[in-house]
Amino acid sequence: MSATVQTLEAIERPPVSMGSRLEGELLEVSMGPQHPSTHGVFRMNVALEGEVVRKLKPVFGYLHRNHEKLGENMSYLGSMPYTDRLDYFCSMTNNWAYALSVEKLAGIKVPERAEYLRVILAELTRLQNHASLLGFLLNDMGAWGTPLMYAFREREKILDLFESLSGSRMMCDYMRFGGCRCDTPPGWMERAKQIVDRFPHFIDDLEQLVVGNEVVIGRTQNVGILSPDLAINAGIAGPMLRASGVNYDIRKVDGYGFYPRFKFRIPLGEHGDTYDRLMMRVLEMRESLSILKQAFEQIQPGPIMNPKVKIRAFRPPVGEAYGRIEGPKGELGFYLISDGGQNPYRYRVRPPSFVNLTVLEDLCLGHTVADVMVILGSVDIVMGEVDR
Amino acid sequence: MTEPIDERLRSELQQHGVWVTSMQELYNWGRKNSIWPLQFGLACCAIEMIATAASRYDIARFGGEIFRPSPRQADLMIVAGTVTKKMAPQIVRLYNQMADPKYVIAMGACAISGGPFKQGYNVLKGIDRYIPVDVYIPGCPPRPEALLHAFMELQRKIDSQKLSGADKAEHLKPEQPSEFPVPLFGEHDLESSANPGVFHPPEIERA
Amino acid sequence: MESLEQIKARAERAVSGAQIAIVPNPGPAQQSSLLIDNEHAFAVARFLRDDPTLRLDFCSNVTGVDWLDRVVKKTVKMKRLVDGEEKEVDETTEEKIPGYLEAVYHLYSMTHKHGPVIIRIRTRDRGDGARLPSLTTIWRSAEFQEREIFDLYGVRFDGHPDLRRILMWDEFVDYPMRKDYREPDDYEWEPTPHDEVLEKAKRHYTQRPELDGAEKITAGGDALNR
Amino acid sequence: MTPNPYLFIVIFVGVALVFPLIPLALAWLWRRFFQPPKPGPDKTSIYECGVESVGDAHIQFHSQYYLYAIIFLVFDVEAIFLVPFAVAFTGLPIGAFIAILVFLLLLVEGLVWAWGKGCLDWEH
Repeated sequence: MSATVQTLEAIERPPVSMGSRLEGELLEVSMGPQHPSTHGVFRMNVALEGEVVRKLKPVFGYLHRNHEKLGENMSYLGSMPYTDRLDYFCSMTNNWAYALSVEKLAGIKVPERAEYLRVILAELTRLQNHASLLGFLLNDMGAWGTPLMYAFREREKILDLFESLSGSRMMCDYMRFGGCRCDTPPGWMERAKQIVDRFPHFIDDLEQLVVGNEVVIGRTQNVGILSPDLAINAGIAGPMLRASGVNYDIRKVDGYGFYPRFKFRIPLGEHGDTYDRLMMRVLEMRESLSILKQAFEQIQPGPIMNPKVKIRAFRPPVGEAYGRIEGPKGELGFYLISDGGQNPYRYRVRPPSFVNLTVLEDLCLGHTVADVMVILGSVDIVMGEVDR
Repeated sequence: MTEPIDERLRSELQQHGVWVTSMQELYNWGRKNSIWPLQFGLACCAIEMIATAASRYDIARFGGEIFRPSPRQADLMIVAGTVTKKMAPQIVRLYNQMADPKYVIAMGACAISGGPFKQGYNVLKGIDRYIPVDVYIPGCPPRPEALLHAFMELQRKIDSQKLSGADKAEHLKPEQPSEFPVPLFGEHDLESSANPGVFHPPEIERA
Repeated sequence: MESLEQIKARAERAVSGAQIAIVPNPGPAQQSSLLIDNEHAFAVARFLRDDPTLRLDFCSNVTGVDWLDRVVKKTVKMKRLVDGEEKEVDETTEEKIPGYLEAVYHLYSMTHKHGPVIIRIRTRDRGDGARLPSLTTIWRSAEFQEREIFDLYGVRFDGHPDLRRILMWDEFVDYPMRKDYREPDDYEWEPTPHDEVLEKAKRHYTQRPELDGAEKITAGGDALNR
Repeated sequence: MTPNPYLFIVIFVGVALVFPLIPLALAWLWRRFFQPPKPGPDKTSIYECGVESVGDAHIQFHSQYYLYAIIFLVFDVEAIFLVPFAVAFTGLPIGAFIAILVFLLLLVEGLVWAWGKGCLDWEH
C-alpha cells in the first residue's frame, strides 16, 4: 500500500477517550467514473466508517457533452438527433418531449394518427426502459448477468420494432415538429401487437422470480427510504416520486398528447424504499401494456405530418415555451427561448435523472456500501441525460 | 521462429497424425481467443457494447464475454462513448494501469474524433491523442455486428504479432513505453492538448 | 389557477415592498412570467410555496439565460410636419438595453396539480457583480440546477449551501455557456472540415509560400503564349 | 516389498510443491527471455476507479470488526479439531464422543456469552 512505513510515534492517533463509543476513522473512497455499477461515468466521493456510509458527494461532468451549447448553434431541427443521445435508452420519448416543446413554442397542431403513434412509441420505450432498469438493478444486487440477459432479450424485440420504423435501433430521430417522419411499414402494427401480447410472459416470470424472492426483499426493503415531502421539495419526478406515495403523473396532470383518451391507472407505493421503486417499474410496465392495447384498437390510418410546417427554414415566432412529458425516468422538459431566428436563443433540457440525484445522499446515509449501489440502481440514472 | 511453417508440410504431417505448431502460434492462439475487455462504458456506445455482450449478438462466441472491472485483469480497453476533457485523464490513467499486452478499440465516432459533439468545449477530439488505438469502429453508435467485426479485426492483429525478431510485438520490446503521461487540468483546456509521442495525424496537403 | 395578475397582486400584498413586473410572452405558448427584484425574491418565493391556494411546492426547472447588451428598434407612428402638411411617418427609436444574466424558475403545484408559474430574477450586470439570491433553501430541487448556472454562467447564488462547479472541472475558470465565450482552439488536425469547423481549422493551415519571382514569370508565362 | 505406508504422503507433498512452482518458473522464464517487465509510477499506482487515490487505507476501524474476527477465529480453530475426530468417528468408543461434546459445549457457551454481551448485534 503506501510505500513509507510510519513508525509508531509518527502516527498521531486521535486521543481515544475510553468513555465514548469507539469511533473508527472515516475512509475516503471514490466510487469513481469507472465503476461496474454506476451505469456510466458517475462518481461518488464516499466517506465510510467501516462499511457504513457517513458522507456521499456525487460528482458529475464526466459526460458533459455541451448539448445545450450545441443546441444554440444549430437549427431547431438540427438538434433533434441530439435529443436521442440525451437519454440513450429512450430516444423516442426524448424526441417527443422536444417536439412537444417546439410545437408549444410555435403553436403547431399534430394530426391524429401521429399522436397515436407517439403514444404507442412512448409506451414501447417505457417498456424496454423499465425492463433494462430491472435487469441492471438485479445485476447490481448480485444476480450477475442472468436477469440482464432476459431484460435485453425483450429490449431487442422492441428495438427491432424501432429499427424497422425509424431506421436505427437506438437513435431513432423519428419525430418532427407537427408529426412523425414516416408512416409504419406494412405488417409493423401486427408485429407490435404480437410483441405486446407476449410481453406479459416476461413480466410474469420476473414477478415470480423477483417479487417474492427473499434475497431481493432482504436487500431492498427499508433501504433508501424517501419521504413524500422531501421528494416533492427536491423536485423528484417519475416512478421514484410515486414510490413515495405522491400521486403525480404528468400523463394525467397535463394530459398531453392523446393520453386522456386512454384508461390507465397510476401505481403508488407506500414506504418509498427501494423495493417500492422496483415494484413501481413492474406495475408501470403492466399499465403501459394496457395503454398499448387500447391504442392499437383506436389507431386509424391517416396523415402523419402537419403539411403547413416548413421543414427547411423553420422559424418559430419570438417567445418562449416550456414543454414537458412523463419520461420513463421522470419529468423530461425542454425550455426554449426563440428570438425569431433559425437557432433557438436558449435551449434548455430539464433532465429527470439529474434532479432525482439531489436526494441520493439523503437516501444513502447510514446504509452499507453495497446498499449504495442498489439505491443508485433504483434511482435509474443515465449519464447522457445527467451531464447533458 | 522467424519464417512461418509452410502449410504443405504441415498438412502432410497432419495426415500422419502429427501436429506441428510453433511457440508464436500457440502464444497468439491462446491470447486472441480469450481477450478480457475492461468493464468501462462512457455513453450510448456502451449500451451497444452491452447489447453485444447480451445473448443475441453474443460476444462469448469470440471469447470476450468476461468483462473485468479492474484494469489489472483486463487486456482490452473498449473506449465506448464520448471522451470528454474531464474524463480523459482518468482514461489515460486506466490505460497505464492495465497489464502489458493491452489493446484499445475506439468504438464510435465520438471516441475516434469527437463525433457529433466535436464542437463542444468539453469534448476531446478523439482518444488517439493520448493513447495508441488498435482498432477504430465508425458509427454512432456502431451496430453490435460492427463491434464483433472490430473484435475479429483485433484477433487478426494479435495473430500477426511476432514473438521475436526486429518487428516483434510492441509489448515485447523493452524500449517501447507501456504508459503515457496523464494530461493535467488547465484553466481553459487540458494542459497538453495531445501527446506527440502517440498522436500522429495524417499530413494532408491543403488545397 | 388564478391569473398571473391576481398572483402578482396577492404577492405584492403579502410581501411589502416587492416590485413584481409581468414579463409578457409574445409566443403562442402564452406562458408569461413574473420578474421579481432580487431583494424580495426569497420572500416572494416562500409566499408562492406556502400560500394555501397556490401551494407551488414543485420547482421543476431552473434555467440560466444570458442576455447580451441589445439595441431594440421600436418603430412608432409619429405625426410629423413634412413640407407643410401633417403626415403619418414611422419613427424608429433605438433603445439600448444593458445585458444581464437571468435565472428562470418554473414552479408547479403537486398538491393542487396546476400549471407553471414562471418567475425570473435578473442580475444587475454581466460582470463579476452577477449575484442572485439562492432559492435552494425553499425548493431543494434548485440545488444542483443553481450550481449548474453558477458553473456555466458565473452567477453567484448567495445562501446556496454548497456552491461549486458541477459539470466542468474545478480548475476551469471561464463560464462556457455565455454568449461571448470563445472555446479552446484544438482544430489543428481536421481531416475533412466543413462549414463552421472549416473556419476554425483554417486558422491552423500553414500559409502557402508566396509566389517568388520565378513562379510569377511561369504563372504569367501561360498568359503570354495563350 | 510392500511400499512404505508413508510413501503416498511423500509423493503427495512432492506433487503439491512442484505443481504451483511450474507456472511460476514458466512466468519467470518468460519474463527473463521474452517480455521485459515495464513497471512505472502510474502502473504501480493504486487503482481507485480511474481516479488518483487520496488518503491512506491504514486507518482505525471500528472495534466491532475486531470482535467479529475473534469470534470467527475461535470457531475456525474448533473446526480444525473436529476434522480428525470426524475422520475416525466410526472407530471411537462412547467416551471419545462425550469428550468432544464437552469440548463443543465449552465453545458454544463462549458464543452464548458473546451474544448476550451484544458483540454480535450490528448497529449502524
